[in-house]
Amino acid sequence: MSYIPIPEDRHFRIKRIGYDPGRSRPWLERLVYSLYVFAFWGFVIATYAGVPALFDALGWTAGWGYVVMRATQVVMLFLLSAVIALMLILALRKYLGKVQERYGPMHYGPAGGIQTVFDALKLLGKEDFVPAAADWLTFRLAPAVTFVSSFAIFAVVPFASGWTLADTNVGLIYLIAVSTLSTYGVLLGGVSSGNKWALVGALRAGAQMVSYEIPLALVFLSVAVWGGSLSLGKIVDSQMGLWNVVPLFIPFVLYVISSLAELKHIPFDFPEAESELIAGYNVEYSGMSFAFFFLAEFVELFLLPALIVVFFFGGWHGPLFGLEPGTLAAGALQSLYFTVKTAVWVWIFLWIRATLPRYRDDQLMEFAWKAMIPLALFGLVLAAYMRLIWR
Amino acid sequence: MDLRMKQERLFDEDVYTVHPEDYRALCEKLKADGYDFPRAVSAVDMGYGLRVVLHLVRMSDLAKVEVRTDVPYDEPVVSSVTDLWPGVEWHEREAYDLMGVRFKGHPDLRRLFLEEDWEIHPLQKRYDTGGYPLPGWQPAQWPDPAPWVEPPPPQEEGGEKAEGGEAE
Amino acid sequence: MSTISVDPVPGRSDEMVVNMGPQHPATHGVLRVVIGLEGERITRAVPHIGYLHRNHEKIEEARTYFQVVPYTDRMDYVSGTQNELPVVLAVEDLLGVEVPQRAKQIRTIFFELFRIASHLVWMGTAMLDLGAITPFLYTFWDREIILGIVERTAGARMLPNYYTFGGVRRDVHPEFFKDVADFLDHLERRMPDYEHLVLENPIVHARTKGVGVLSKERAIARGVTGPVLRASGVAYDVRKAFPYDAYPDVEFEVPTSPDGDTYARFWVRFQEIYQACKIIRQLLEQTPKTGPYKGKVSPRLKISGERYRAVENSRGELGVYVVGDGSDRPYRIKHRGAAFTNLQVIPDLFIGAKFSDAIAILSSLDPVFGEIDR
Amino acid sequence: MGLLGSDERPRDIILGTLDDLINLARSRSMWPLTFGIACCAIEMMATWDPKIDADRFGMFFRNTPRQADVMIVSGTVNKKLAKRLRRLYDQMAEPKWVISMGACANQGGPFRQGYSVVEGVDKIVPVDVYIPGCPPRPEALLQALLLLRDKIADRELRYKKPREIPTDYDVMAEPGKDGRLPVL
Repeated sequence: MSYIPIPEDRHFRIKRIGYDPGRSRPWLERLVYSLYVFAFWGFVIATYAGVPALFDALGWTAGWGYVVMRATQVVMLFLLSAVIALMLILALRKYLGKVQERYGPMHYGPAGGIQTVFDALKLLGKEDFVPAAADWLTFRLAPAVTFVSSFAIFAVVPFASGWTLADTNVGLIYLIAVSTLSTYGVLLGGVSSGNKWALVGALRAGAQMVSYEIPLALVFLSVAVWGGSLSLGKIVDSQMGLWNVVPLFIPFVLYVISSLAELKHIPFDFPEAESELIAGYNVEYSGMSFAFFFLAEFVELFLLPALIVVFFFGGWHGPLFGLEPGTLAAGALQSLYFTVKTAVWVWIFLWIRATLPRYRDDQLMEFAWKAMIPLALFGLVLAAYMRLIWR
Repeated sequence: MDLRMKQERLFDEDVYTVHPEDYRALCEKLKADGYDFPRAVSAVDMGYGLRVVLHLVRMSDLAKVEVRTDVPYDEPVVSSVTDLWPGVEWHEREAYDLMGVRFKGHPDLRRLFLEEDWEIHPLQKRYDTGGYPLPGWQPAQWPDPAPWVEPPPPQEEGGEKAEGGEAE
Repeated sequence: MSTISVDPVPGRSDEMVVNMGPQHPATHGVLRVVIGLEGERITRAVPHIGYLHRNHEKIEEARTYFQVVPYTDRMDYVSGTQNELPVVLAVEDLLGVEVPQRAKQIRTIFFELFRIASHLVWMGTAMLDLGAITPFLYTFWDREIILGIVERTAGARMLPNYYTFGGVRRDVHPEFFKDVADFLDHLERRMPDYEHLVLENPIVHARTKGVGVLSKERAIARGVTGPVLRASGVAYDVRKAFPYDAYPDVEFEVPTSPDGDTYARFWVRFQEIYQACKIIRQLLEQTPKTGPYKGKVSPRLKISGERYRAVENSRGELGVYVVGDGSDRPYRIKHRGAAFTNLQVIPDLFIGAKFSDAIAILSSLDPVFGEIDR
Repeated sequence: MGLLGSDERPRDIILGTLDDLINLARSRSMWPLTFGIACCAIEMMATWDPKIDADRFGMFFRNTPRQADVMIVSGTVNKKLAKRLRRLYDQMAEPKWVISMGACANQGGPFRQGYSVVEGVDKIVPVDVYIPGCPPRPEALLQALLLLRDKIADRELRYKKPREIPTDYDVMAEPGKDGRLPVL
């Protein structure tokens, strides 16, 4: 047959006219996207090693100097989060293209590399609109609350040994507190929009939070019991020999499910459920307010897989090839391990997004209350027993 | 049953032409006969009045039947059969909307396609394609031997029903 | 049932009335449903249609019979030539035209090809409504292949205007039969993957099984036809009940399911794709490669008399009631839409369901608004 | 559409360059509104299928008018829908563009003389690009989207206003009440 060629092999990932990987220049794609990952890595090194070194050299290590150093690091992290969002949106679109036998963005920039920069610039120049029925202050506040609460998770994430903004000894409690706040942003945005779809989306977000937060907290408890600390750095340290995923397998599975729900990610994307609620809680947002919701979503898409790595996959642990821990080189290598592990988990999340349909909202609640919470309790008890026996 | 009607056979269907007052009675009889599946309700502007055509099927032996009734323009009222076959609900609403036939006893006789506040029934021949009234349009004469047959003298089939009314 | 006002009902402050459509991603066009929500549970549902009413029936009265055929294409725009057949059959009945057997077979091949195309579009959009993006792109690719085959013969992709009174407009492309056979081979390789993605998907099971159950009696009384009726356990199929074209010469089954739920409607559509493949395979063997494709019909045909003819299109019984007054233009044409009649069950199925279920139910009804609003 | 809402083209060299940059970004990231109306909507969906894949050019559908940039009017607009379409257009955030897809949206198409059909969507909303065809092929829609992209990115073209919306009669009203005489 000649008019429209029919592929010979039966699998979905097939080469044929219309989807010609040669035309999409895969070597260029690989180059561009590995450049992105290296840029990210460089950003991390600059933030956690470069900035303190610079301030050390300047001698500003105490008093206000210390405050300025931390503030610089926060600004760097803010830029980093923008880079992450731009990168992940592009990665999602390219990956969906791969799964769906098409190219994805490929014409603007090398291999579509600056597509999301254009998107961000466009949103910057778009009218930012407050509907007449909306409550102005809350409506404006909601994207900020959502973004800040996602961004605040950065504070406790250890990118390498000692590379964390605040290795506080209540890290897990801080995480619970902060990640819950992001749902408040969604709730505020949905309720204040003066739109019924947004209201339904917000109510769904609230109901969803009630169902996944409890198993999430129980999982945190199991991790804390097994690791012997609430500090994320100590939890990673305790996984020196054995990653937590082996002893804490049940909490690990529950954590992945809960973080899908926390991300509002397929199969649990009820608050925005594109085909049901049009766009859910952000239905009335346009321009930069919408961009901040988007940014928050994709920053979380990086941070929650990162937390999976921290809790269950040994964080930054990996062979150091004789490098002295604590040096710049070791830190860089450790943060590379961390980045790669996180990237694998981000990829798994994107894979889920490309593949699965959506559950119904009450099914998640039913699952959470009838299966996840008992299992999480069981996992907690098991972790405590194992801790008593083996450590 | 002494209904004012006429029965004939066209292609593979039984066609009943019935007086509008007996339409409901005939439909009840057909429903009792086992015609359980409503296919459609059509409305035709005959030039002298409006005709309602009900198409039915009996699922058990796939017998087809057509029920026709004619109503005048000034009083286009037919009994609704929505309670017998709920499936004709929207078809009757459509006939009301586009042709102006009013179905007595319909649970929800509103316009279906057009806006609620419209006044025209655009499929009538008195309107042109654009929905504007045709100047000089007059309804035709009501056919003298009515399309149905009075029951007491059971006559043989008369002439073909008046197809006329192309008053343009 | 009457109009729902958008204001809250006195004494029912717990009910929220939302207005779904006409611009809503899951309404498959321009349906508007006013839904009363109590939490996530639907208490009332009133469908409003007519946002695509484009005076088919009026404007067709001003056209000749030959000009009517392309208008019918634009009714159920997902299934192309299937819409032309009722008008063509009714006019042929009234004229008493002899249609060559080969023309009938070619018509039936096209008819079933478009059934596959329509069900593929349904599969993609239904999964899109359930939240999965990817199957949509797979099925649209396969549909493109069908449209390519159609375009090669008929000259247009989607709305080919291919059938005519007494046969088809032009002979098929020399490679038509080979193209179709190749496509069927391809589709039969793809179908297990589609089943895996849709029918065997546990999330689809969770979303559709036991949802939106339509009982057998209610389905018949509501005039529901097509896959929706057969999913309720009634083996009514116009192809079997009142055979037309080449259907008397082919063997096929009418898949039915006793469940009547959304999953059953999904399942019946899948089986129909298999049956369509079976029908086309038989016809490919039966149809002569060359031969007459059109009977003798005067280009100035004049018709008198009335006729109701129906075919089984992808959504059910698509009928037409043609009234001719002896001129070359129809005096009145009434289209009986399958999706139009099926859509009446929205209040029956929606009320009591969850809002998310409503989306799944609506996609299982597979409405197409060109034909519903006409 | 000018920089941040103004309709005037900035003459300043810095603002002019920034204006060019923002409009370049706008032209490279046009998100259409998910609003399928009729037959053309199927071809609109086919424009995003693997064969054509308009996502290559950075376009993907947004469901809510607030976040969409381009409205693709894909089908016949009748008098009942016209009010909703106008409202959707008003709900879209600036800057926004309209593509009229197919004969029906251009001038009514085969249903032109009918009682319920608006004879062209440009009587309701300002249209930037018209596509002929019934229905247009997906390739035609892609070409129209690329034309619109070039129009937005072009310095002179983007400040040219679309045709004025006629206000002398009510296109959405019932025949006989719309202030027009019957066409005989």
